Amino acid sequence: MARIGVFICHCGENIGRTVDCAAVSAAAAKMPGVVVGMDYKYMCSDPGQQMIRKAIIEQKLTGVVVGACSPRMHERTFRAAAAEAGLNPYLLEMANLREHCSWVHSNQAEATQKAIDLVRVMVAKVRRNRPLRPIRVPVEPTALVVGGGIAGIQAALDIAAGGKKVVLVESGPSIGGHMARLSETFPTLDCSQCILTPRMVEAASHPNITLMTYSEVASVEGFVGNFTVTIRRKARYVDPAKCTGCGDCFNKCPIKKIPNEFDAGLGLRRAIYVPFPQAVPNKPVIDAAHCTMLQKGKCGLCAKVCPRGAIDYQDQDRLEKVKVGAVVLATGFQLWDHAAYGEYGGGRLRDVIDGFAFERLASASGPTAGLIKRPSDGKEPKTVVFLQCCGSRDDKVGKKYCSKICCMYTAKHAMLYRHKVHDGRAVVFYMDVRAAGKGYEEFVRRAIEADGAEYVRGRVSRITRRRDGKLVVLGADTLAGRPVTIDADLVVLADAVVPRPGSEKLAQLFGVGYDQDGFYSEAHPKLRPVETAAAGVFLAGACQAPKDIPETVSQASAAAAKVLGLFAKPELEREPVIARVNRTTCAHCRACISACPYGAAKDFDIVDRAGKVLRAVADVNEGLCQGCGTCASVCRSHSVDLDGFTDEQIHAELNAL
Amino acid sequence: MKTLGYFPGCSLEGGGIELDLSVRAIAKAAGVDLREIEDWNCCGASAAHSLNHSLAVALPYRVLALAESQGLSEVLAPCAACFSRLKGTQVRLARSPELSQRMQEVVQRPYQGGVRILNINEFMASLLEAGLAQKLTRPLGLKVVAYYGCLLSRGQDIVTGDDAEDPKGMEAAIRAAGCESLPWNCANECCGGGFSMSKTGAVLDLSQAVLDEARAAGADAVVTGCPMCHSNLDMRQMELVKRRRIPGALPILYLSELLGLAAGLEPAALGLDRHFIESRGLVRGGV
Amino acid sequence: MSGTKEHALAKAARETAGVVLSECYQCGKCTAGCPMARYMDLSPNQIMRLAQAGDDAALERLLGCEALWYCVGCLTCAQRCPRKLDPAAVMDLLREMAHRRGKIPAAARKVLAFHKAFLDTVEHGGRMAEIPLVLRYKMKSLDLLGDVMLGPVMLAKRKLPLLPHRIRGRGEVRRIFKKCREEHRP
Amino acid sequence: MMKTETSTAPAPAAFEPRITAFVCNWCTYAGADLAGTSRLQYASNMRIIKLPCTGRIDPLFVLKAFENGADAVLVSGCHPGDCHYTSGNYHARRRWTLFRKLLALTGIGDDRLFFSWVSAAEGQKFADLVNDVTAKVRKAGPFCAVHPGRRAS
Amino acid sequence: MKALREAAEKLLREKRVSLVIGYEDRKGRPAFFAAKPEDCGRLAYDASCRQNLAAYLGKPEIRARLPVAVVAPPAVLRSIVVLTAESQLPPGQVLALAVDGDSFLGTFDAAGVAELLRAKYSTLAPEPALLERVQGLLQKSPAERAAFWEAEFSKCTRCYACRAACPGCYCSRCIVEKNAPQWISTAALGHGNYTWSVMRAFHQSGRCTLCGACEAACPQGLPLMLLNAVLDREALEEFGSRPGYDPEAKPLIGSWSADDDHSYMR
Repeated sequence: MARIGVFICHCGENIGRTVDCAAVSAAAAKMPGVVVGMDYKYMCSDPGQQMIRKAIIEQKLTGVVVGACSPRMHERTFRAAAAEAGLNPYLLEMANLREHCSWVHSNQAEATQKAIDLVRVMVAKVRRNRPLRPIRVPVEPTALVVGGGIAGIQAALDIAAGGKKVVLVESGPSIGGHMARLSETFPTLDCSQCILTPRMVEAASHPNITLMTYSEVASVEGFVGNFTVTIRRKARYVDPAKCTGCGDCFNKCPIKKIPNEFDAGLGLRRAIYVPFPQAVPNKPVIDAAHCTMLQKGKCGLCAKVCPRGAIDYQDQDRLEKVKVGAVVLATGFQLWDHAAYGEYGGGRLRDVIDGFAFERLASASGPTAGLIKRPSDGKEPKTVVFLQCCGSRDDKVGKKYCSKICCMYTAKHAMLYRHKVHDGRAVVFYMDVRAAGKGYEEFVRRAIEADGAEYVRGRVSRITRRRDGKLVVLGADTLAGRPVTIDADLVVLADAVVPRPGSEKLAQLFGVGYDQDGFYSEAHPKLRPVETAAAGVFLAGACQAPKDIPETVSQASAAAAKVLGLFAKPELEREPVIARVNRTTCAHCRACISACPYGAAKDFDIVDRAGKVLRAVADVNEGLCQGCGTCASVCRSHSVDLDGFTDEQIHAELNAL
Repeated sequence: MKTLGYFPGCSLEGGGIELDLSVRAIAKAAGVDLREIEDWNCCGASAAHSLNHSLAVALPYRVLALAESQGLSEVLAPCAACFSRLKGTQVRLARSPELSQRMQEVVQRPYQGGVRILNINEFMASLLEAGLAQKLTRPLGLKVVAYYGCLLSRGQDIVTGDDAEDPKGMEAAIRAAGCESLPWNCANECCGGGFSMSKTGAVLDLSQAVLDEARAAGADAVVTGCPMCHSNLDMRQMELVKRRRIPGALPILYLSELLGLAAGLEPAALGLDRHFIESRGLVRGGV
Repeated sequence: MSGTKEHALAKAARETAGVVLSECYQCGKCTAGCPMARYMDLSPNQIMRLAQAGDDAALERLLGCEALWYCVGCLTCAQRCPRKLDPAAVMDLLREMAHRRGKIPAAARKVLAFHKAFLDTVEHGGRMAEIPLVLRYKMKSLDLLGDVMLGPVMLAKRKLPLLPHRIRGRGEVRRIFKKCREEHRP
Repeated sequence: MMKTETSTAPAPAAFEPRITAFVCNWCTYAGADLAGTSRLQYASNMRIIKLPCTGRIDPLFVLKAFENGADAVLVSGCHPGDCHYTSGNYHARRRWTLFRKLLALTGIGDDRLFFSWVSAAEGQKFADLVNDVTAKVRKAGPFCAVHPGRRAS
Repeated sequence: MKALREAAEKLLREKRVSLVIGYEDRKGRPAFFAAKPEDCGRLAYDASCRQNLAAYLGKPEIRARLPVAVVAPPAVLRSIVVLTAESQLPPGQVLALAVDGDSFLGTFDAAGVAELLRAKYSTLAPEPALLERVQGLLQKSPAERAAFWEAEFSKCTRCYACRAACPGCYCSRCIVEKNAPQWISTAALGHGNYTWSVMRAFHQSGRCTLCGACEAACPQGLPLMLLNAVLDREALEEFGSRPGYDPEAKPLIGSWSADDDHSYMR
């Protein structure tokens, strides 16, 4: 005999303002099987939870429905409370009276009626709930970190320092990421490489870290605690075991005029190359697309000059499987391509560059050795115009969001330029200066007051190149209410921060959600900012949203802490939402086996005592099943059912409507 | 012979008559029968638009309704302003059944939305596709700049199939006429539009900027498809020359004139003799 | 729209110009690209800002400014607005309001005179024709000396028909004018 | 009590459709949560049945909803490529492509049976969807009383 | 006819099968089970044979007597392939005595059946008249369609002859027999009848060979083939599904492609 308790939360005014909570609990009390109906101001508070616990014990409840906020918010809270009172936590369900009702409706009668319906549905469901036990699975205490920028490096170092193994996968030939490309960093103007390169070396030499550069995630199987990840080790054509990094090969390579990606195309590299002098590992790779030996079988010079015989033109991509218990995604960002702005030259004007290009111009190790020279003619620009919000805050052409880092790096650029070109003009077009951060506002003021950057509030409508080589920048000074025209020598666009290409595909491999712009979705915007909806997969850095270095490093350390927390226990518990097969009625049509996304449904032979196969049926592997229920819905005889969302429960819910 | 509806618009009966002459001539050469909408009225231009938004829709509505009732499913509006008004009205009517209903009451004529409006660039491109290219037997060998101005480059859902920031709709026709289209920065800049009389100073400033850039690009002539642009660049250029604000005169041609010349038609038949800035000298062996 | 207050101008802008004023974030790109901005007493972004404010003082400044009359209709602002707004459409709306109110700044009267002369000509004959237009314009603007030489030159260039065309349906056109004017009575 | 103009009670004679929605836990349910946290207002006619994934939804559930008096049914889950379970929504999509044609043949058409992708980020889309579906069903009227798939009242 | 009888007799005589399932040479051409070589003289086949004998292959009584042979016109051949793809026929345990019109085409195992179908029947298409009936119904208003089915389904007596006749209905416990929960009412009334027939048809999507046995078996003459045909057409047009040709085919419901249509999704 069911003895259900229904507890309606007012959530302060949040539910109570629109839903007549007393009426809902009174109506619930009359529903079949319900023995208690109560309402309270804050059900999630300690006294609220105590009400539930008390009722469970005193009324010998066999099931509980809490009508409150979204179960995504507090289901865990209430289930834990139920468990404390001795009720199996899976005998508690929540009716979503806040997000799905009081917050979205304003008519009290309608909202109250809907709330009663939602509660009735859950009462009907919970009457059919069965006690479930969490599934325990062993944890493989090795972490995979995807992305070798500062986020990935920091996460890997912190996990390694915690005594756990890490596999650090980076798609490029070297770790270091974008931070290695920066000249100085705001707001302290530290030399970026000076603070980064020791970390790179440490990551490469740490006994707990296995570095896999020039590698990508190819496929993912398994689940939290037990992922099997296949890594594609891209052909380097240079055997890193033999290579000493002497550099003879790339000094001799005759293919010299390849724009260097690291220098934003401003410098050149060879077909066999290390992307930058401080690269880790400091061992070259061959860019197969440009190598004449690999393309046409002609040349072979690098093999000839290599004193160690490390060059291997027959090298091929290899697949390598790693078993890991947790994953940190740290794939970072790239700059949006401003070619979409036809009015800014559509990417065709050589002296209209992006922020990274300016970083490389300003960097002492860059293609101009730190001298500001414009790309078209190598002359020192005397007027540089910086445009903020280029592609950011513009969902017509670019992105709706604020890219967060541009205000600060633009101020830094203006400052660096004025330090290097004393008679130069730095003009910054901005919409707002967002300098919320320790020492940030002071930094911007310094750029304006001490270094003479000219800040003009307004966007730019058009950039054209005049025949004398000047870039005519048509802007506005909205504070003065007038158009402003500036003849510039160089224009730097603060292009929007966007996720790396391929990040959506990677998210799909790991079952991680992403937003409309392709940034990875955290499990909760406030309370679970480094976790994802996929258990065991964590986020670090700009793959989640635009971030500057301090924020990225903080999140990377947080992700590492999460990983270490997960690894602290030898086993972990999973939600017991899994499918089960009724072997008596299964006709073994194999539709579920075909449908299962996890390979959890498989053939099973029913044998007699002598081991003779009597009949084949389908079966579900508890460890692999993630509980989507696709198998159950393709089963024509309904011989497969899903715990937590059983046929009986759904049937009862529908009948309650 | 293909038949196409024709809306010359008021300018083409007056200051922009060369556009009318040359469009009719080139259509004839290409074997297209232009059927003028009977009893058409003014589209209202920027005046209606400036003072009365209902009128700005109602006047083009009458034209569209007339065209439809006369069985014209496609109508050429060579004047860029007329094109923009007619097509803009068409787009708004298609979007709002409510507006259609209201306009039907105001104008007292039905319109089902079945008229497609072509601008001069689209018209020329279609002629070239239909075989006009073979008839262009006199390559002109000129260096020109293509001047789209505002209404042949911009207007959401009005100018379609071209890039507002880097318009290309005239390029094919200019090449077909044996001319080189030079890159320049003013293809879609404004000449001052309808302020020729009421704010002449602004028109002179803006037109001068366009002419300066055209000259700097090394152009022999500016090619346009808009009678307003033509009038500002051609007629007002006299004043700029007179005041020595520009070093010399630069011929302004309609796109249809350029193609007419390349087809070997008489300059006078195309209206070249009616320009303020002498342009007949552009044709080899011309006057 | 629930929960937000909308003033009368914002409502009108949304309904007749299709512009939700609150969406303007004052980036100034309209001003930056406006070919006429340098002749204006209020820049396009300031017009948008005052329209957002929408109070009596703001309205007073808006309806009395010259800038409204200097929009050339080039569509650049709408083309490039990152919020997909149409500042020119807001100016159209304000201009109609200013016209109805009748207090037009002196510097803008020539523009208004031209528009009126144009529409009078069309209302009269169904089409615009330069000679009647110019005559009407000169009467309205009292700009009697401007461009006096252009007429004869245009005639010489055979650009002006001596007898302007008057369409058969001009009664119909006049009725359209009448109805549209009625709609615009405040 | 916050009152707005939109909250006036419906006229007594107005038909208020009953709409049953089957949504997945990860995308559409979360999208509906986002609509809530964003305080977007929408029609109150829909009742959501939460399932882990659209892949769990058997066509029988839809028929049962109609049988029990729903005037319309909505099925909504993650966008293609976004499924928390990688492909449950793809399975569902194929199923609905066929099933909707079968139902159309029996007189249950596009004004009764709705499908959508609503991601966890699309609170606005969810709210618009509910309003749109409700408006369409309101226009379509009560689910044909003689329809063989409905329980005789 | 003679060739068919001889081939059947040979199979039984050589003990390659324990049973031949065929049609009996008497009025109505009922199913006939020849267990002895001498029974084979009673076998017959012609166009009036409407039953799909593959339906017997799912019955436990027949499965207990494998290997068996079955007289198989093209639709039955396709059913054999469907059952093979769904792991219902143990390899080598079912032979087909393929017939078409009045000719006997030979004895085939499952692989041979698939080959024969590909070679000789790759262009099998639904009868145009059937598609016209579907089209005709679709041209009516939704209310008219509902009324049409209301009238039809009200005749259903829930005898389940449709299920018994269908080779695809081999479940040992049909969904309609599941009672916890009872999704489909077993009372021979409106909504239960509707749900039953609609779900029965849906359960055949991607598997039905349009053999027509269900409709032929219905004592009340319900137009069940309309339901099957609309699904068959959709499955073909949207997913290129042609059931009964590929013995390794994945189930249509239970597989997917990223390119599947979803233009109807909002």
